[in-house]
Amino acid sequence: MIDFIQNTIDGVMIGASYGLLALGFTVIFGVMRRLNLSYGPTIMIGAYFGTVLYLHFGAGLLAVAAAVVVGAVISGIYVERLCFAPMKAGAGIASMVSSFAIWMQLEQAAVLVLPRHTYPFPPLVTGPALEIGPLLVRPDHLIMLTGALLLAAVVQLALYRTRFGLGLRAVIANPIAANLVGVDVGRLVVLAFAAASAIGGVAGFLVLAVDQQVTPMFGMWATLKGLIAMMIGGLGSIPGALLGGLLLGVVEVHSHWLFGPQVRDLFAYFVLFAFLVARPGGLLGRTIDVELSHRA
Amino acid sequence: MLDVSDLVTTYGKIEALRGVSLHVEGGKITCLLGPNGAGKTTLMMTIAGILRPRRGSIKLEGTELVGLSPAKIVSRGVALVPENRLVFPEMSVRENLLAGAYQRRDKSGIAADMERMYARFPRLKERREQLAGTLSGGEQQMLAVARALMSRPRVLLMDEPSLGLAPLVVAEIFDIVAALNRDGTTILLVEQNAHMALKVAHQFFLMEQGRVTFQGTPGQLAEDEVIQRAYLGTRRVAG
Amino acid sequence: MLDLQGIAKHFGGVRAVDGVDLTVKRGEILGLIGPNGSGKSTIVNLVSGLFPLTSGRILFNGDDISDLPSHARVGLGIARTFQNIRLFGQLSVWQNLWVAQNSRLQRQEMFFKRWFGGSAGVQAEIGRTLEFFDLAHKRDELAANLSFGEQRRLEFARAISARPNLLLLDEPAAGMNAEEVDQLDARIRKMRDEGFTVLLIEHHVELVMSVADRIAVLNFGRKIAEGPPAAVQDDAAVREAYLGTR
Amino acid sequence: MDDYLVSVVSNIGIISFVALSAYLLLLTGEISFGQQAFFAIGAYAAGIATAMWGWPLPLAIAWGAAAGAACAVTLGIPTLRLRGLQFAIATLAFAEMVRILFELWRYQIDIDGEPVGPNGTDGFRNIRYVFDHNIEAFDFMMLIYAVLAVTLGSFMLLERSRLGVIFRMIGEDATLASLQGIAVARYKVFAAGIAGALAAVGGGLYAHLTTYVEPRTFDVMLGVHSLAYGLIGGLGTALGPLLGVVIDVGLLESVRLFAGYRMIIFGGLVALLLIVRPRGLLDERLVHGIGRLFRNAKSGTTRTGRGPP
Repeated sequence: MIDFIQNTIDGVMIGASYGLLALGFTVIFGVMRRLNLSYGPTIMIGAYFGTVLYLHFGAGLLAVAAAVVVGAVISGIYVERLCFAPMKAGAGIASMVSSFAIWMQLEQAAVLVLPRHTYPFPPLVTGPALEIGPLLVRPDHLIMLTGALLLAAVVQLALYRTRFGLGLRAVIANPIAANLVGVDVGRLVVLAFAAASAIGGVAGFLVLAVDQQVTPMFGMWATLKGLIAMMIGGLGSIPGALLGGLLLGVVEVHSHWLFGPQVRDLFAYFVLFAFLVARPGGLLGRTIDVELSHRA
Repeated sequence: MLDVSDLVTTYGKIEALRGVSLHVEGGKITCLLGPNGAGKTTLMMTIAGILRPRRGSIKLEGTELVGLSPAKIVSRGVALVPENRLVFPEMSVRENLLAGAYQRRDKSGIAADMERMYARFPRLKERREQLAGTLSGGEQQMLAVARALMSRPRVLLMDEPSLGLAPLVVAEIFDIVAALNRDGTTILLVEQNAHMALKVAHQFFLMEQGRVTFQGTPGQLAEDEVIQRAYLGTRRVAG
Repeated sequence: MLDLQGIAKHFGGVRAVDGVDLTVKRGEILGLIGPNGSGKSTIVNLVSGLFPLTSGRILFNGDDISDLPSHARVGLGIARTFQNIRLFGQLSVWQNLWVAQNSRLQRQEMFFKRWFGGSAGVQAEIGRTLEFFDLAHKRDELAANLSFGEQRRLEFARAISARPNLLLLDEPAAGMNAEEVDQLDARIRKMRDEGFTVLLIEHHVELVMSVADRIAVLNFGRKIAEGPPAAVQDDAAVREAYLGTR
Repeated sequence: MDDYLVSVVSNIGIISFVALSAYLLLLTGEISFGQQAFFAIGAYAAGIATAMWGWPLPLAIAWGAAAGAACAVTLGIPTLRLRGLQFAIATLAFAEMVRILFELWRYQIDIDGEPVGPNGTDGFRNIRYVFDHNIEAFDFMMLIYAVLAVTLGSFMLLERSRLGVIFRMIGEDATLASLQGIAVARYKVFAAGIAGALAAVGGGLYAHLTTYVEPRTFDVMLGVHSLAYGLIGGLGTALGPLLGVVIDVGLLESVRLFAGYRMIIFGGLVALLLIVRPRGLLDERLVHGIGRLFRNAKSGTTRTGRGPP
């Protein structure tokens, strides 16, 4: 029983980071209705910005965090300009494949800058786990969870309480109507991309500072985890993204504990598959028409 | 006020507007009648900047609007109440109105205008925190009008405000149109409901297959004649 | 031939079609008119099976087809065109017709002929259809490359290729100029002479008045009048529908 | 030909099968991130057949293809009603499950004192059919290309046939296709089955080319690449995905100049290409235009309109 509670707690902690990744995905997806495969790799580029500062210039934790976010935003905008902005309506699949090509590009760029497979990343906090009765909670996990909840709250507030959020929701609801009330849709899409990358940057920083190491594979990992969490939680729903992440985390930790790492991943994909077949809209989302088909 | 001259807009392969010219007088209600597919909605979307014309010009008090983004056109003072209303269904009534004022930065002015809208549309006030998608058709139409007014337009374009509404609600909408005009708003109105439209309009245009085929004042043609020309065909069948 | 019995379609709270009875007799051209939003296109979508009915029944030659999927209705001989042209733009004119042309002739074809190019009979029939619609010279062109008028004709030709018992035309004159409308008028008349049954939805009232045997008028999802063109034209309720309420 | 060239050319041939498999689904309007699963199934099934059951190679490949098709149809029935992104992610989840199951799967028998068969993450080693039968690398390459040629020929026939036209119709507008009397769902499952078989044939050949397979070879990267090949090379003809593979694996692999920068250049080029040609190099319009040139050259300027295009 204690194990079960402990695992659930750990799952929630890890799930928080998945939820964060899904949050950024959801923002891009909601606005564009297109899939950005290089979402993870742009975060990875941000992480490499931070790692270079840390390794070569001895930057502190905050400076590294800022560098990760800035790097993710810059590469995120690069992806938007190259893979999304120039694509006509109906070319959603070209955007997706193009974002995949840029993924390959970003991964190789990272390897050129730092050629070894792994590099150390500065730890969030060092120190023993907190003991709460019979349960153990890692302090960095706690920070990650707090960060995820805070950031989700900030995103939710920004969407529902600011002019930017108002415009964004207008675009999500109906781009033409948004145009008609005076929203500059093109500009807003770039801003949304930048915001999503910033969210991803924070998520990436927290995850890496807990893992204390960075590899070029982080890009693929982030894309996959974010995508799975988003699909489980429901397309286009902010609370759904977070919930999907948490569910994924809990499922993973429990199945890892019971059956080992390989079966953990098997379970994660099975949950995803089962959700897609039985409830394509995910936990909280609805079935949204995604512009991936290639009608001319 | 608003001068459209020789406007040509193509929609894919369809030439939807084949050289449309018309003049909307300031402070008046101008009405556009014609069968489906005549190009009325295309004209409205072109004026609002959603569609780009092949050629021709649209001038608002002498300033060219062609080539401006829809957002710029809104800030110049042209607002469109689109066909089928297109309210933001997942936003509250209040948020829809706020979105209407998206180009404006004067917080106190926006707040004052919100109150004015609530005064004019009491039912919107009652439902201010309700999601727009849950409103009835008539309420959504009022919201769409109010949302457009929030940008303080000099010219209000309305595309078929009576579409799909029950007769009583249609009468209500037209009362609003007339009232807005009395307060000094210039209105260009596209309508199917010719009777209502001719009752409020100061001048009207008939459109057919992308062209203006008639223009005049409501007294000029008998109502029956308008209907005959616009919808039932001029060629009388035998028998 | 086609019997609509109290059919209704509600979208959320909107009653697009609200209890309509309508019969299309074999060999006639029935015109369906009415103000914008009165439910005409919805009826075509219901008959061709794109939406499920909210209530009512659709009988075709006496059989209830209300629950058949759309491809099965095509098999029974119901073909249609679209208000906004829908073609397979990346396929050639010929290919657009070939698959649509799935009727009697092809069912008799041998496997190889059926799947590779069709027999001489099928080829000849497609050729005749193309001639009739003045498209023979565009046979190998991609549909997307055709002009607007040609695309409208191709859509019409494709519907005819299925040799339908019932043809649903959804605003075939939309976007056409006067000359093209006259040609369309002549084609529809010719088809009646060949024995096609047609349900014609059209805003171009001159066209409807000219070709239809009978006309039904819809307003707010309900049928408000039905009869020969001249009677409908003079019907007070019809004028009122177009005029709107006082 | 030197050994390196033979191996690169053989690889191009094998990857082409997965690319064609993804392309076939693209034709019907479906985006699959999971064709690598059938590649894996084909590789394991054919490998087991020759190395453990002693079957001859052609029979083993056919058996692998059948297994791939059966799995693809089984997957297709629940998933093909999903739309766009949901279908794509469902196939991805399926493929990853298949990969992990192969990582967990152990099925070994003793042959000449050595254990042979799938061994979890260590993979399946000693698929020695090619060695045992003294088949030269060059000859095996020719075998790959013979099978590929037959496949391509079938694709060419398909493109001209009613079935190919139906596939493209479904891909362009499934609703409209159903209004031509086409039972869309059935054709989609059928296409998924053929696509599964195709990928599995590639997998069977791959297992015998490399003599061993590891589950991690069949990860998402392979799936997304296979999808991208069709879009890069063009969706107008089955030569499109092949061109995509040749450009990626062939050209960039062999030009050593790009070492270290290959993906930077390739990725950028692909992104730019897709802006200009969102349906790839050999898209429908280009293919149609070329086809017309040929027809005109053959029949002169006055065509009478006989025979299929």
